[in-house]
Amino acid sequence: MTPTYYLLLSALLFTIGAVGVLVRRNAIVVFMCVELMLNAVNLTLVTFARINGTLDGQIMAFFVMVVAAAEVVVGLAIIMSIFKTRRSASVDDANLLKY
Amino acid sequence: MNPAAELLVDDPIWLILIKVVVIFAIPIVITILMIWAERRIIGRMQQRPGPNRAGPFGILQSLADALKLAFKEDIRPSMADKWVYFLAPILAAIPALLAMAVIPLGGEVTIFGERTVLQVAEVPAGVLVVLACASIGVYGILLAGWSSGSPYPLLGALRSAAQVISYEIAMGLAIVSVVFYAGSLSTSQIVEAQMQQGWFALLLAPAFLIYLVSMIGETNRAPFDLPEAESELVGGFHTEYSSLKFAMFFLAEYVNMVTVSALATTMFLGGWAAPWPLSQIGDGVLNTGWWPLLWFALKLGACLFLFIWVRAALPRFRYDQFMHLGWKVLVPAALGFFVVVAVIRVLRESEGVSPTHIMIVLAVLLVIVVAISFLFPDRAAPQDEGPPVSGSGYPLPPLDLKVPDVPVRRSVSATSEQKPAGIAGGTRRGATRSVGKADDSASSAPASSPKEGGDGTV
Amino acid sequence: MLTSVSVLAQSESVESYSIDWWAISPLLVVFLAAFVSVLLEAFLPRSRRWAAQVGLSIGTLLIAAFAMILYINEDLRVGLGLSEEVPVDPAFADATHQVAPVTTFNGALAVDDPTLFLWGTLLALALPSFLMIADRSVEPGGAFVAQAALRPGSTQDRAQTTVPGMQTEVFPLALFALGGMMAFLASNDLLTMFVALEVLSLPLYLMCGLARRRRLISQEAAVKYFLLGAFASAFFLYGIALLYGFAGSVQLSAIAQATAGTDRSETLLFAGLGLLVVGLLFKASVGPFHSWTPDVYQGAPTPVTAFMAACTKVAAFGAILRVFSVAFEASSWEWEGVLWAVAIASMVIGAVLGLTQTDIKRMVAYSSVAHAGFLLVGAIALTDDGLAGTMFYLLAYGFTTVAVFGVITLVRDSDGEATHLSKWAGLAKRSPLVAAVFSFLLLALAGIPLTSGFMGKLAVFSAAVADGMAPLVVVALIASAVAAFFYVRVIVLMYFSEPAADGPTVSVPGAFTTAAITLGVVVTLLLGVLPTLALDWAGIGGFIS
Amino acid sequence: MSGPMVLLALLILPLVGALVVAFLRRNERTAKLTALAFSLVELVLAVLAWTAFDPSGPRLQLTSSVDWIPAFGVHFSLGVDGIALVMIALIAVLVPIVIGASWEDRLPEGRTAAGYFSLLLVMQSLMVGVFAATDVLLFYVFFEAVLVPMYFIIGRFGGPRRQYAAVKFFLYSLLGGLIMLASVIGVYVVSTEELGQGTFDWETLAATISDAPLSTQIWLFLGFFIAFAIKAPLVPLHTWLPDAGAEAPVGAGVLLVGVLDKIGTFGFLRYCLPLFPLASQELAPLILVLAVAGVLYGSLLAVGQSDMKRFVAYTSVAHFGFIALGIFAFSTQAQSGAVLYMVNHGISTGMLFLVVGMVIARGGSRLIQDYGGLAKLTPVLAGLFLVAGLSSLALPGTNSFVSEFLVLIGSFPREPVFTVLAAIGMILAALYVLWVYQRVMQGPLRGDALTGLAGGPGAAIDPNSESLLTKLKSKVPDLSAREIGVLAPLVVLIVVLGFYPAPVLEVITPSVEATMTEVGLSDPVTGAESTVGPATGGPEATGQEGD
Amino acid sequence: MLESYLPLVLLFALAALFALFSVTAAPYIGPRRYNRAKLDAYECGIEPSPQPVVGGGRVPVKFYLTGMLFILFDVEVVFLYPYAVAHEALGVFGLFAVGTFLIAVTIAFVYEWRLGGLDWD
Repeated sequence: MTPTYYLLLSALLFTIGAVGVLVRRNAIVVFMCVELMLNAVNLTLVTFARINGTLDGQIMAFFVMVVAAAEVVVGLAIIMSIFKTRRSASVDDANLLKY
Repeated sequence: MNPAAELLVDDPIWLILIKVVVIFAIPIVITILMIWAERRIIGRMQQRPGPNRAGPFGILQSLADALKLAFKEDIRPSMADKWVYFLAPILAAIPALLAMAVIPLGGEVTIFGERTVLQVAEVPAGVLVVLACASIGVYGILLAGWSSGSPYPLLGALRSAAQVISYEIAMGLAIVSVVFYAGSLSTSQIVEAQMQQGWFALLLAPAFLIYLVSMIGETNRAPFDLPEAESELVGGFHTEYSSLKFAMFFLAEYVNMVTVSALATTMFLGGWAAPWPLSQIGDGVLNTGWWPLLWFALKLGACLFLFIWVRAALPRFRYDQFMHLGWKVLVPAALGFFVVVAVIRVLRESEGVSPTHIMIVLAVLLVIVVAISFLFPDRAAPQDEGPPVSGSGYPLPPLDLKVPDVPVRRSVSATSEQKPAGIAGGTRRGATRSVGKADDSASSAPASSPKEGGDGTV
Repeated sequence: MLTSVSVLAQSESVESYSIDWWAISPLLVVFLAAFVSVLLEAFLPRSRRWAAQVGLSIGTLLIAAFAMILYINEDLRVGLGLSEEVPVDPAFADATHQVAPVTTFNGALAVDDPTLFLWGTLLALALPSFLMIADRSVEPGGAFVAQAALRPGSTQDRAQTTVPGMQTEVFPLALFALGGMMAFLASNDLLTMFVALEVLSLPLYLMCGLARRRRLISQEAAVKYFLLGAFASAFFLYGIALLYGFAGSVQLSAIAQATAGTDRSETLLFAGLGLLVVGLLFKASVGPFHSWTPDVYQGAPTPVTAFMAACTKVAAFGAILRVFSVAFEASSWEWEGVLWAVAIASMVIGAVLGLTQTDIKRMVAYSSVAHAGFLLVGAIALTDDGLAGTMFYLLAYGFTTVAVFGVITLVRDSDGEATHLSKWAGLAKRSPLVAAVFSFLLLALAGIPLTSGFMGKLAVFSAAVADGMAPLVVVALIASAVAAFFYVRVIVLMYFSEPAADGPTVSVPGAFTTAAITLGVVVTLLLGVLPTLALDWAGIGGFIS
Repeated sequence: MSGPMVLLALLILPLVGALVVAFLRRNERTAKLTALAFSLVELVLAVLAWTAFDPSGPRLQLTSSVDWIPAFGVHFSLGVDGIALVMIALIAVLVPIVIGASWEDRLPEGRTAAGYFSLLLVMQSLMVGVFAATDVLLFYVFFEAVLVPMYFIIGRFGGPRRQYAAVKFFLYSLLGGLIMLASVIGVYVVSTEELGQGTFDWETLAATISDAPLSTQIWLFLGFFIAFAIKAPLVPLHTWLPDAGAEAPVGAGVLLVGVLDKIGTFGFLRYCLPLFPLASQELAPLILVLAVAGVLYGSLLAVGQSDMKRFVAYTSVAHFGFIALGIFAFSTQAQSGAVLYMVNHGISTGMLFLVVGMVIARGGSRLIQDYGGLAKLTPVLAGLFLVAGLSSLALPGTNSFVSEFLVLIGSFPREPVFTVLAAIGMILAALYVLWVYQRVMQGPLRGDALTGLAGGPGAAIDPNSESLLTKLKSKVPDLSAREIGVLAPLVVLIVVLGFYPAPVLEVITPSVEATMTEVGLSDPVTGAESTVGPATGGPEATGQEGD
Repeated sequence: MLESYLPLVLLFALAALFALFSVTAAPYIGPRRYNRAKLDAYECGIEPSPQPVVGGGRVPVKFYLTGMLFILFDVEVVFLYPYAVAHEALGVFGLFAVGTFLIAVTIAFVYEWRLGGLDWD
């Protein structure tokens, strides 16, 4: 099982996440897609750490986890606050700001 | 790579399979015994016989209950989310059963001429595996409540999820100091460490106490069994479940008890090692061969007995008290204890080097901060200015419910009015819990569906 | 994991960390203050928080600046007996460097001349921004909501537009953001850069949602900013991962060496570089990655907008400069073309879409996109002049834009700021002074001589031309001519057209906002007439790798 | 007062004046008087500068320089050659006249004369700066900065369509300026490559850039040229001038047409030719085409105009054609003529503008057909109108004649075709000037403006009825003492320069010859003295002008 | 390294089979006498509340708050484990670093506490 497969998998996950962000409309779902992207990156990092035989990748994965957690907290807070006011978390409903 | 792992890697596949099956069976058997034991013991504590019909001492009672449960009607409420509702019990059961795998039940033995250790899997991060399983179990609970499509389960699920994760923090922090002393995350290494340094239960007594409390909270057991708080939430997250689906949750709950007890044994009570005076006999002959299994079983039993004992002894907490305990007592205490341990330990290792004072200042600072936070009243800063903030905006059930004292003269009629509700509550408790929480009366009640619980009378 | 960490412990000589405390003292001061202000939030009664927080924030800026001066000026430090005499590194004994550039925290942070300059810029820009954030005179109780938890539109919410209190959490948030920015542009490896990026972003996300008026728009801005920002940082992160795979390390210098060598996979390099740059450009609100800018600028409370517009740009471009010139100089000829396109796109988008705006904050937002394009022109000229020019431009632009938003806070009508352009008609009649100040600032943005804007453009463009990017510069100049149109349009509105009957009132600013605007205007003028000082400082030295 | 100080004073004084006046907005009268006083002092200073200037001296005199932005080698350096000197003098002369002329302008409501005059003074200072700067970047700074006050003057004090005009003017000039900025930077970069250390100093650059390769020169040249061509409206970049000129208040209009546009032609002489000799020779034909086109097109449109202010604007488009022709014909006479033309055009067209303004002030309409037979009512005005008109059609004996003659004579040997074509412009000039005069001043009283004043409907009036005359005489007064006093100096100048241009020429010629040598061409006609005697300051000036 | 996880995989398979079997089997071995009342959501006998809880159901903010707190502290713990394992190697510096980290977390915790984030009304 060569590490390349892990890279491919993570790339795939990342793409799925990215596409999800672009096509999904529910803020929470979009947000989860972002998290998916972050975790895909984690996979990449760890794989590269294995390939390069260094540990930085794994350490970085830790940091990414922290950051992801912090992002979850902030993001949920914001999304909840807007959800509270307008019963829907759909990005389309957030349309007060227009060009 | 520690010796246990070395021995384990060259296990032949048949041995692995045997071990797997055994380790799968053990918790289930223990569960069945545990239920019976629990009912008996509590019965005794409450001056009543407890189940004593089925088999000698009614030892087959819970087996019978289990069988009966299998033949109950399986209901999926119309508002439920089909697949999640179906998946939740599985999600709850699997991790529970998985966790035991990393617990070392004993030292090195020879099975059919194959040298190995009484442990299914030795992974570098064994402790984390247990914790991971515990947290994955939360998904089962949460999804069960959510998918039931009914308010009580949802609220119950939220509560139990909240409580599990809250106590997981404290538990994790308690474990950290153990890991700090053992210098390893592998369960067998921790046992080894205890054989050198002595039981961590004594060495790290505060951590042990914190662990015990959070262990009970983690498994939603009395006095922390708020999710199933009958009087408030009916059956909690599995209100809508019945039959084998319900059995899965039930099993998961008890297996979790077994697991956390086993973890407690492993991490604080010296694992499979013989207790102190015995360990000296014949320079540790009792730590070899199949003996350890016995010690392990004893210690495990002790932990499980604690569960029962506490349940019988203590009244249920109020939810806010419970959270208060978890977040404002256990977590800070565990954190502070870890800091103290760390500072002392490192100080001891690095013989009084220059930055010592830095660390002391640091620790002091931390302690001060924590202390300050204790000094201040636990209420939020008074909302003197600014408009009043309503709560979460969700109709929480009043937590400090005071039953209005009824006028003396019409008391009879009053009680008669209140009775149906009371009975409904009581028997419904029996209904879902007919597999035998405390009251025997309900054990005979048809435990099929919640709806029938109402008229399942004594 | 167990094995990994213990191996790490043995592999790296952990004990051999030596931290140059003086070098990072400004950073430490800011972060320390952030923590302290969190504690203030926790322990002070609501009534006393505002004063304490303001004092703390402003004081922090001053102390941090002083710490930096102490670091730069060793003699002073020794003179004050704060540190003993240290032998001057002969390599940097010459006058060109104020202090020897150092990397500390095991090479995680690089404190060199650009870092110092940009730190100074950040602190200087943070001062007016904080003053505006703290101001409670223009909007009674400050521009921030009293209880962010209240649901907009609810009775309590309507009640709270009048109550004096404000959500003082803004101050710790702002301090954290500032610290993140400082760390961001100083970070010498990509991991630190990423963490710093988040540290500066997350507080900003929250601050965007705290407006006292028009809370729906504000919250919406916060959500958009957050979602897009998280998206961008994910890209940034994936870029880091790929570069790590390419170079086997995230140290910028290591990446530079790797790019110099040819034996590695180009795909990883360019994929990684691309994703990384996307993340960076997003933060700098450049070109096609600007989509969040107008919404967020419009929705966020104006002081926060000022803070973002000025400081975030500084931080982002500081990082861009560092990454390009330290890590990817060797491969510059491969990506420069793309960045040309990006710069052009940015300038065109900013200038053209700016024409169509009817909301003044959106207009400024688009102008900031255009300016980001100009900055990028300087940034891709990987010469010392380019570096100096870009940094000077950042300084100049920052002060101007802060002052612009400061003026915007003043023009109000019954429901908060009157940001619609039509409301600004004939402002000169209502208050000639504000109109004059604002048109001066607009002219500065347009780059008319004798304003800092012109000097910035001159510095950047001359560097670009010297680096053989004449066509790009011509495009830039035409773009700025187009952009000038909408600045001029506002001036026309204010001066030449008759005021509307129900026009906005120009509220008299309190000391804070006045100070902020004055500072901005004075600096804009000063840098326009006597840019020498700043230019020389910016030109002292380059990055260390 | 030492030379450099004079220039600095010329630069600073109006600014101070502007500040003072701006603060005096409370009471109009003192404000106006202060403004006038300051402008007169400025005039005195200009005279001082003139006397301090030695025609036989080095090319740039009264120089002074301090470091401004060492990082870019920018100096705040001032200095004048003959051309710049006469332009500054022209400014100094015109501004007080303009102030006097707009003494009683009817400004749009809510605008104060104080604001107007202070802006005028600011503009004066900046224009002085433009001509006095010897550092390219400094020049550019003034060049751009002078837009701002003019923009505000047009936009705030102008006619009905002032917004449109102001924005158009601003954007045209700004675009040109930015293109020029590209070239300025380019020049800087080239100098960096040539000298190692970049500089903006004009003399150094003139020495450096002129040997740059042709292609480089052409690009840089175009940058400058476009900017200047917009300023000195060459067809087809002239379209902003009629609007701006028509909408601007009369006084500002005078400065706009009389001085501001000269910046363009001045730029040709000062920057395009010396810095990029090769390019300018290369592109000369093209420019000449534009110039001649300008002459004819301007004249024709002037003939067709119905709006008097636009009419004046178009005449100056034509005149600028002549100037450009003179400059790019590359002969000493032609260029001296061109420079002289710049001065004269400032004077005559300025006067024409003022007179037209006075007519409009009386009739309240800018349209030609609204007037007629005005001479009957206001003989003096009519007379002065005629003088101004004749001067601008270059009647022998008026100042313009000398310059136009010089231009044509000088450019004929090199560019016969263009010269002849341009000569047609002279005839057209006679046509449009006289025709307008005839329509407005001569003939029976008619035109809505007047009859409107008279109160009766236009057709029903008997042209020769004494009643109408008497009625109108009260309504349409002849020139007041102030107006005559304003116009008098201009008339004097027209006549004096018409017969005795020598003093100006002898200041101009050396610089022009220097320019020629920098371009590296010699006069086709040998001996500059063949036409104009006084122009023989030349050889030694050229001798000293070793570059 | 990875093969030491093999038993875990096997056990997982076993457990999954068991759970899956019993859950799927349940409907078939039990009786099936459904009626509307049974299939309703159980609310102590009263009519089920009209708005379906699944999906659009709103839950008290406190639970979100707890969830966020959990995430933060779990991450904290995650950082403590590696340190706990490797503290000998990391020595004083490690302690110092972890101390800084803990102080940061504690400050946040105190803030949360003081603002009543940990109170259940």
